[in-house]
Amino acid sequence: MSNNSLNNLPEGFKGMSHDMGSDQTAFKGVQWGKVMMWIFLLSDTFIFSCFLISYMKGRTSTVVDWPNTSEVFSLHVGGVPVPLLLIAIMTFVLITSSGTMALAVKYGYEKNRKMCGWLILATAIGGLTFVGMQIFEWSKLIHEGVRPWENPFGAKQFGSFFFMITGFHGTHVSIGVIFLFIYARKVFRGDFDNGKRGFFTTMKSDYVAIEILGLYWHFVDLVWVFIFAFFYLW
Amino acid sequence: MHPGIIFLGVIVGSVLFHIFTPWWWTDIASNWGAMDDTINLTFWIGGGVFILVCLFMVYCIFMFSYKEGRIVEYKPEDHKLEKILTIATTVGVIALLAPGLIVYNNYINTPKNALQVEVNAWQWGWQYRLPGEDGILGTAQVTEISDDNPFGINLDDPNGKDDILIEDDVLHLKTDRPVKILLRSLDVLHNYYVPQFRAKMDAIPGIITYYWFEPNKIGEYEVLCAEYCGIGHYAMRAKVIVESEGNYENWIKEQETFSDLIAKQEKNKLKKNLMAKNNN
Amino acid sequence: MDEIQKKEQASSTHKIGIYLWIWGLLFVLSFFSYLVDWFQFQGLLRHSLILIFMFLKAGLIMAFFMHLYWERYALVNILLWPMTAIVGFIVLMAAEAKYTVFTRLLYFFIGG
Amino acid sequence: MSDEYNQKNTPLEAKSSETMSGTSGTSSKDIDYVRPAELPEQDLYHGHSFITKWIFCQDAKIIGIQYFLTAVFTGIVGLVLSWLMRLQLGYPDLVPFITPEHYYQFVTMHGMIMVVYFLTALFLGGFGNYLIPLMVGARDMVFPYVNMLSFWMFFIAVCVLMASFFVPGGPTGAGWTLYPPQAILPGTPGSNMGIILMLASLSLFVIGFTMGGLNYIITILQARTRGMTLMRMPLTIWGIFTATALAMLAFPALLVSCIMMTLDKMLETSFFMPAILQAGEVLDYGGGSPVLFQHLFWFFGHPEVYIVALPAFGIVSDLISVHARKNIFGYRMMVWAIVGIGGLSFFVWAHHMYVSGMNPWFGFFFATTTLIIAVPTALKVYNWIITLFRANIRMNTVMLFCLGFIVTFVNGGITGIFLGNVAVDIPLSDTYFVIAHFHMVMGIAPLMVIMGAVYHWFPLVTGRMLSEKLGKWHFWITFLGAYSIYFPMHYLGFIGVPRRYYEMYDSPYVASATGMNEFITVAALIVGFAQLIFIYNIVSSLSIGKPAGKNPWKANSLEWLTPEVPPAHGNWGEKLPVIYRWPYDFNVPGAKEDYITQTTPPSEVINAEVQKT
Repeated sequence: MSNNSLNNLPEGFKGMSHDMGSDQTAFKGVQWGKVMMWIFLLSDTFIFSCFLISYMKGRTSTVVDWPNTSEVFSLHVGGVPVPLLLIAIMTFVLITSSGTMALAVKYGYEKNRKMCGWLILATAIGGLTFVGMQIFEWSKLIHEGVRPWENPFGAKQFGSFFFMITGFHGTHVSIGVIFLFIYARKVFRGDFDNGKRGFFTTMKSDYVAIEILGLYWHFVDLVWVFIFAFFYLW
Repeated sequence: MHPGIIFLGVIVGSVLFHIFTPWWWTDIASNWGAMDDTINLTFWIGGGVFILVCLFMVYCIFMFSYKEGRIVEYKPEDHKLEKILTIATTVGVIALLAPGLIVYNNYINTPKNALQVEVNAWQWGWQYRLPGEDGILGTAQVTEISDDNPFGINLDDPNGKDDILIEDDVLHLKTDRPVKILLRSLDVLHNYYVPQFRAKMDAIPGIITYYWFEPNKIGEYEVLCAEYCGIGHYAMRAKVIVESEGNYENWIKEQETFSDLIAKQEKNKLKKNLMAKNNN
Repeated sequence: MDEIQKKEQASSTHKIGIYLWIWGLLFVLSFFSYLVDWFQFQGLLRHSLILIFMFLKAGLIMAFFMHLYWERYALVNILLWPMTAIVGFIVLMAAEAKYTVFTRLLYFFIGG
Repeated sequence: MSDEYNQKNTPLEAKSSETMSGTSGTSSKDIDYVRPAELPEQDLYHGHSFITKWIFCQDAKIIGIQYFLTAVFTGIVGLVLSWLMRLQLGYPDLVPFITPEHYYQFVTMHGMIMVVYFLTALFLGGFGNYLIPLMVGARDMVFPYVNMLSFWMFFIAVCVLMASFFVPGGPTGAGWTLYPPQAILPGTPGSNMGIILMLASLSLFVIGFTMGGLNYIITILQARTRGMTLMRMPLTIWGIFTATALAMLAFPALLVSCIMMTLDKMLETSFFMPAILQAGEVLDYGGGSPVLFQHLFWFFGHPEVYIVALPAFGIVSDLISVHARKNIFGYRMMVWAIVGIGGLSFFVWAHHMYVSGMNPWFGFFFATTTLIIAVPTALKVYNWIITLFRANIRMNTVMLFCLGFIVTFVNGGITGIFLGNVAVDIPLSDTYFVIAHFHMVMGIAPLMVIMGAVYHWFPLVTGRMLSEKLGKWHFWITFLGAYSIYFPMHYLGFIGVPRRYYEMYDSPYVASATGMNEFITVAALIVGFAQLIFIYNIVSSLSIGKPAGKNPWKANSLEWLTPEVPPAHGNWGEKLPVIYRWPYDFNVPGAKEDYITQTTPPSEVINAEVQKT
């Protein structure tokens, strides 16, 4: 199926009008799976936006003081409270894993099986660390008396939004970790090199799957950037 | 029978129904005649469009029913016609929108001399609170409500002491004096709605909502709850009596203020204590 | 299919340097946003700094890690234009929240 | 909407320039040139056993039929519920078991079933699955496996919904809008298991729909056949595409509000719950905001209205064009109107909340945006009737349903202008006027389209025609009956009868409406029973219907041009079709026949004066 119809396409907005006016595909050279992940992430963006908008509404309109996150989320290091220390480390870990994922995608496309596999594994471990620290943070707060329905620091909604939003994000991370492990195994087994058919979907495997997984993982990181800014720092 | 005839019948029937309908607005009893006017305006413009569009459709199906070999126009686009239709529609829409926005602007800006009435709504009933001589309602909270303080007035708010409490679902109003209805719900959503006054607004727990109107016709009106509020929604009624100034003053004099209520309760308590002492 | 894959590879395998650069930038920006809290900036300064660092980070992740910078405009636009709905929602909800807290304070606490 | 911007620069003429630059060859070859395929043939899974062929099937056509049947089943449940409601309203105390609790449960379930589980699932899941691959020339949806999961997720959602009828306390009676606080407080029927199951079912629906929606969007964007540009797609596809895009962006708000309300119910969080005093006791809630739920709900809810309406707009355009034997007038404007309505629908939601106690200044903004939406909608109506002008109209059942749609839609659209204009809405909101309006515009009008579409595409799906005679009876009873239900109902709203009243004959000014209520109830029963004609027609035509043969309506669009009728799995046999034109070339001057199919190359109709490519 060789053709040169995808070379020499116009770029920029001209390219956009060309692509939209052309037949067969609107996104030239973008695989179905990748478009699917993008559109899904768009939909997911709306979910997280709705969560954060609700949080904004809830926090602004409550007349009870909002707890000082900088104190609530501080850790004591040698007796000195360091504000947001754990959150900073979590951010660090997630960005690290995002970086390794980006490199994994790169090596995947270069068909560097070993590098790709190890980097995915590193990403998965980063994700697992993140989830672990989140569990630690949750148990610490629960220990201090924060519940979804009440907390000792101020507005009731603080606990509700905290557990709901970080919980929903944590679920995303956990699902990502599961898939990362599955894909690491697939890469090491060589599924993407020989196009093994999927167990459920019976469709052929391809290295583009790594990029799709990468998109999801970066999105999880992206969401954390917003949660970090709005929930912890604001 | 040609289907066009039946469609024509539907259109003519709709118009006739509209002309001869026995069901129409209740007589207006407030200052919101402008709302009725905008509705009538919308009716004329909208109804006209409905009739024109449908008549054109009926004309088409009469004239162009299937006939083998009929010459059919082939004109995919007609920019001029499309432009004319767009502009005409836009003009029509502006004509409908502009008066609506003006009326709405009046609706949300309460006149300065409006009499405040706080309506308390709960599942499933109403009660009212009016400001006393100072003309200011005291602040109140749902969490303060108790048997001694049925309206939850904040005890340390001096404005609340002379508030007039009406633990009954009949509200009296003066004619020709704007009323600002402040809606407070104790549990779920409600809506204080008198069809003759046209105005309405939901009562929402957690915030205070408002609307205003000026009753201008003496009489008794039925209040309906217009926002679904549970099983008893359909039975959640009350009454508004619009009366002349004199009658209104007489009525309001008979009502109890918050400080009266406190005094009465103190007295009861004293009595109880005394009785308890005597018994000992 | 080969052609497509080649094309895809051309747009997806970039020099490792660019990833490391972005990675480093993300760490630096995260550190800066952490410093905003460390120095306890308040008010407008705090909020604008938080927003600036947030959008810079988000932009870098989307543009380079998610390869949006190299995608064709058709895809980029399809993804970014729906955000106007979110922006509208945010603006209106901010106004709504302000109104809610205003009526609560006025009628529950302050009065007058 | 996203594509609004993109499409702006899409002149149809772009094709011709590409054609020129495409190849070098003889001139006769030049005019038939179409770009070569970009993508390899789709890899399909062919089921072998009964289970993989008919139940866990990956063929979009079968999935479409599964969606259709499930949705119709829930629709029938909704219909029966509406009878019970009408019986109570028309003849109170006639049916003893309808207590207020039950009445409100019927209202709620009827509304939710009809809007979400019936209309949305039917248009997008049913028609979308069946028609998208056929109309854009794909072999199947792009992710058949995910598509199958989508249906089964929907099926589970329906099961959970139906299960709520049988739990203690019964289904929720909170009204289909599920407004808190009452939805989760004891004053409302079904406030325990009922509401939880409802929220769970909605969440499952959203998840299932997302899976399907990804398929629809990506099939339309990325799996079209050669020559099929976006501007050559039938309007059906445009409608379904835009509706799906709206759904992908609007359902998240529903999911979020469902999650938050579930937490409010089960963990006693206070997202939507302020301090509440119920039965003399202050509950453990505080500080939440019920209006937030309404905003989230309507941020979903208004696009939802268009999720139902846009596919109907698209389908009816195609039906009118085929049966009027004339091209649809102003195709490009129709497309722009669909996309524009879709984009604007995210900025109008709070017109459902004019009297909800939100920030009063919002009224200005939302009244303006709402009335702006009236312009593209009105243009669509004009284009439909202009299409009928100087056409050659077949007066068959399909066309009758289209005409019925136009009448009811124009009626409902104009009452929509009443309700969108904030000052007019204030006296009318929460009255029967609202009920009449939305039943006319998103109940009856889309239903007319669905029925018309069934008469239109039944020959394709089964290979047999439906009976015209029964069809006409069905149409007239349904149309006249439904119109006489909802047209007078507006006037109940003018008197000021509030909606969701179990009974209200003790009010003096409502007593006059007794007769009308009885009339409406009788009409509703008749219309409901008339659907038996429809069902009988479908069932009997399956075996005794006239064999349809290929392309019985002489339509142009791709779904009629499959090698086998009904189309087999994979749709196109050996070779994918190649498209040369839009689907509306009817009665082109100079052409031999009164239609030119999309696959007819220009060299075969060299004399036809085709104006568009």
